Amino acid sequence: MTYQEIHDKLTSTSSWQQSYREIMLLGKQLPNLPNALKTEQAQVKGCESNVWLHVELDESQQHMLLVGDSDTRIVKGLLAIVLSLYNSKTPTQAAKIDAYQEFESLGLIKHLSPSRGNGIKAIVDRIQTIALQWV
Amino acid sequence: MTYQEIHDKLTSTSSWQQSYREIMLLGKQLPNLPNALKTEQAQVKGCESNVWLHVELDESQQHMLLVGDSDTRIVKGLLAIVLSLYNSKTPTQAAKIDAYQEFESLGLIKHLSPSRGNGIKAIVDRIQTIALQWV
Amino acid sequence: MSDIAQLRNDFVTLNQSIEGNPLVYLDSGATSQKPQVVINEINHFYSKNNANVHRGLHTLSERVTSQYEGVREKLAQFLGVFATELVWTSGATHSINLVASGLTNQLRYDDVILITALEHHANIVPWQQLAQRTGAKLKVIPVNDQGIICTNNVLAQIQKWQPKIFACTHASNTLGNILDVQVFIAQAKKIGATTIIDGAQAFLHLRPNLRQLDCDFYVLSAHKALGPTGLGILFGKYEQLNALPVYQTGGEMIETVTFDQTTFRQAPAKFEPGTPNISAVLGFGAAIDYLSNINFSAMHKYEQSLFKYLLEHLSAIKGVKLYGDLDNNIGTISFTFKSEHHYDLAMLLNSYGVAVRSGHHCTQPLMQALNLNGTIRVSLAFYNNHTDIDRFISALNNCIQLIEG
Amino acid sequence: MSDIAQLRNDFVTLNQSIEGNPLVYLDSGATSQKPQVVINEINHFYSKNNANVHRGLHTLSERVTSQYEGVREKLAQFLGVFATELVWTSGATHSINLVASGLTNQLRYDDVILITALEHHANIVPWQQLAQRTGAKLKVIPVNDQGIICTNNVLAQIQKWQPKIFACTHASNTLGNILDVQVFIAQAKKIGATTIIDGAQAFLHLRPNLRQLDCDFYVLSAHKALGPTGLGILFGKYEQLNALPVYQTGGEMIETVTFDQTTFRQAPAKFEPGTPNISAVLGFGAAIDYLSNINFSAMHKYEQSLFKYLLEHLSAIKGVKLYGDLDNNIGTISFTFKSEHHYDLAMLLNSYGVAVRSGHHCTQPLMQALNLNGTIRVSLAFYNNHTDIDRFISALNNCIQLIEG
Ligand SMILES: Cc1ncc(COP(=O)(O)O)c(C=O)c1O
Ligand SMILES: Cc1ncc(COP(=O)(O)O)c(C=O)c1O
Repeated sequence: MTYQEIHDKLTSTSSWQQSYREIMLLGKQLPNLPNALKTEQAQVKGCESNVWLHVELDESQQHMLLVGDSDTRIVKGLLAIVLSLYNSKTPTQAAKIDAYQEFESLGLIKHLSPSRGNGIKAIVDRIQTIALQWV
Repeated sequence: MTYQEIHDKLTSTSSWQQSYREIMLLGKQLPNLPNALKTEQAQVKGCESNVWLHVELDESQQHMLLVGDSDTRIVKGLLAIVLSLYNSKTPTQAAKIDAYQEFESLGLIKHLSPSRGNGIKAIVDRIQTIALQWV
Repeated sequence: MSDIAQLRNDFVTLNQSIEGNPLVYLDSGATSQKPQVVINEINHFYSKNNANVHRGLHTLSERVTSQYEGVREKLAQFLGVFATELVWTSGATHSINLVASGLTNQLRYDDVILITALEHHANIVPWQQLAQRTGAKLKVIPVNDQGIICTNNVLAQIQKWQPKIFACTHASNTLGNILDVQVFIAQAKKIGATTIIDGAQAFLHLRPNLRQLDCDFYVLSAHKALGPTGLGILFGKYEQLNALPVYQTGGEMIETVTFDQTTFRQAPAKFEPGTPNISAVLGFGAAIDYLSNINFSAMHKYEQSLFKYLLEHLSAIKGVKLYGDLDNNIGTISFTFKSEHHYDLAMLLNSYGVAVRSGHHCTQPLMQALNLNGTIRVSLAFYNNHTDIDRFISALNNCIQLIEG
Repeated sequence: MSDIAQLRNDFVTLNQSIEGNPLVYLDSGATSQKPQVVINEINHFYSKNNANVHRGLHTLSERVTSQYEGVREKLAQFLGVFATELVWTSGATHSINLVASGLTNQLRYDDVILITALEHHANIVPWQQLAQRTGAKLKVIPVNDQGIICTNNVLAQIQKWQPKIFACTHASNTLGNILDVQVFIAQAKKIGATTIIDGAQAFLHLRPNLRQLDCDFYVLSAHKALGPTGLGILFGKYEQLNALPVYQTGGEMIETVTFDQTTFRQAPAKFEPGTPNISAVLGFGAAIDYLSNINFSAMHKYEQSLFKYLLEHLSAIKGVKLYGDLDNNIGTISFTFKSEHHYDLAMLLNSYGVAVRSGHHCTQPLMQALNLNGTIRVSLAFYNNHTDIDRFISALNNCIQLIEG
């Protein structure tokens, strides 16, 4: 699903429960990461859930390739949103993305609060750091 | 001065300042203790002032003899009141004295609060303990 | 004496909406709500009497000092001990650290410190550190699959290990299990062990008489018992308490200071350097007054009936698995639903206004023993009611639908 | 920006009678009064948001955690440092103990810990204990008869003793002296000493930028700076801070716990076990906001003019003797009257509604150096006014008459 499609879906929900349903559906659509890729190195430390993230640069296309997984439905769905924001972008494009603002416009900003302990903030920070490195 | 005289004086004051004046006058009338008697053993530990107290039993008369001193005017005055309460009483009489109630009726109960750190409470407690020992 | 169900009205925090739903607060194990009298007392202190204690002769200071020491007396009475046996700390965690640090010189290489597998990290890590410092061994009484420790096993383990220190929770924060600490203490005393009981969870629900328990040390946190944050209590039998070396040092706990030498006051003062948490002590005083006005057996009966109602409804949901001792319980239950992650359940429950705790609850070793990565914990207090439980159960059913649908 | 003299209205505690007279609060060195916004914030926390922090996913917990960490950010900005460099403790005393304990392994036999003769017991006894543990020597920079330490002497003593640790107050609680700590720190750094500054008294009056001061550690107490009781701050440069070993242990400061081994989080979390003093942190946040709205130089000018007015009138009384540095001063003065006992003066002043502190002010070694058994201390804050001082002077004259008459 493209980010635009996600955006349209989420902004048309009318309750938290509906949002969560959509988020969890997004998570279900995100392929599971093979266990071999769930390395310690790939792990983004969050308090309550496990999150794994791989960020690579497609050398030929010069755009970013991201895959990830989580053991919780909601975080996996949020991760899917983040990945859709950054996947296939060039590092320069990625560095300009304001994930906070996007989450704000999706009505999901609370999930970026560090106190939610879900690691989404850490994920965004890690992607940004990597992207900047490649700019 | 007898306790009754003290009582009459103090209960006729109309302000704290007047009470303090009377208390300090009582203190002035209490003879200074010779330095030789200001022993560590005689010292009643209070936070802010030094107080020394000697309690003895007149064997022939079977009544209590108390002398004391303090390096502050107010505590010395309060000490004078305590001494007047207990001096020349038999241990049995002394044990029955309710110094708290007397201080209450003199309007001086606050000075017996342990947080005033003046040692008056400790003095009363020490006298009572000694008196009981002789009963 | 109050009608228990009416007491809820004293807790204004409960009267609010979360995400458009009435708040259902089922996280009292993390921290209790505060009755209005406690909030008022703090307010009153800061706006009428604010002054430091034990430091001034002036009226405000004298007034506050009397109140402050008065709370110590009041709590002593409530616990059945002497005021001189109570130290104000900043929390149960601080209290345990004070004792664990203070016992350093009483331990030798290979001595045993015995704890249970139910302990909160606060009652594990300080002992682990003490063991590392001294070469003592930390031994752990295990739980069964259900998370239960049986009394006979504890007695046998005390006999087997002959510990110098026996530290044990009065009730589990994760599972709610009430442990028969009085029996354990008696056994531990026979072999000369020093006993430390963690009453952080138990105090509010069980109101122990500490003299009767006969432990050497007992710790609790005010914030889990209707009181303010930042205040803990350490009870110690006077001789044992006073025998501990000073812990932190500074003002007010000293007798005399010169640059060559310092002499310290007697307990409890020697453990209370610096300006204490005055507002919290006064607030906790109001909490103790409030509790004193509640008939204990009525409260206990009410809490237990709520808990039974909760268990009935929770266990009726297919896929829910309960842990811990369901009979001897302070009103706290941990559960899982199928293989769902506790994070998802907690987040979804919150969208219905239900506040529960999820995760390992600062008891990672217990989670390892139960082979779990976490649970959902529901913890009750007397200000909860049957409607709370109905709302929770209905929300949980909705969450399950949302996840499975 | 506020008109300084108007700010007094925000402090309701000041608006009351003591023994039939208006309260004249001149004991801010012991603890400051609290503006209404701080009291309101505490109130609001307990009655609207009460929950534990860093422990729950539910809305209350999330809300409070954001606010709680937000205060750390806010204070970091106010002090000119990073939020990760600030540890919440239970008071300045706790902060100093944490550092003194943490530096144990960095000291060898015969190493020097250098302090000044002006220090509060809280900045003496922990170093004395550290010296005892390690065999290090405690050396003291003396004061002159007036209670003043001159900058050159400090620099010379640092040079002479080559201390491993230099601990010094930013301002004396007894005499009000402001020390030129920035210069001391630069000198101490040259010889590689670890520098700890006690800002308990200075913070409210001087608003230091800690990055500029460049000390390794700086400590303060919220209650002396418009905030609630039971909260202290420890600032440490990140590397030095994180290099200190854990102090107290328990929940939330750990990464993983097993019965065999525990791993700890990074600073500041590693120093914050257990439930923190949440209400105090939020209240202190309101205090920082309040202070931020006060123009510092206007406040400073106002405080200094009040202080000058006080000195003028006080020194005009025959028999009054003043101590300390009257020029570089936070607005605190210690005095004696002839050979009268401070106890009598303080009690009599109180009968006129005047609250001062009397005694040794937790600086017994300073008293010994000045050959005093105690003083009367008057300590000002920006919420005092000229009427306070007039009332104090008039009361003092009356007390003298009462004593001498
Ligand atoms: C200079 C100084 N340092 C340290 C302290 C100790 O502060 P607290 O009692 O808040 O821990 C004080 C308080 O009186 C002080 O004035
Ligand atoms: C059983 C138990 N012990 C100790 C603690 C630590 O209490 P505090 O965080 O108030 O120091 C807790 C708090 O969660 C607890 O539940």
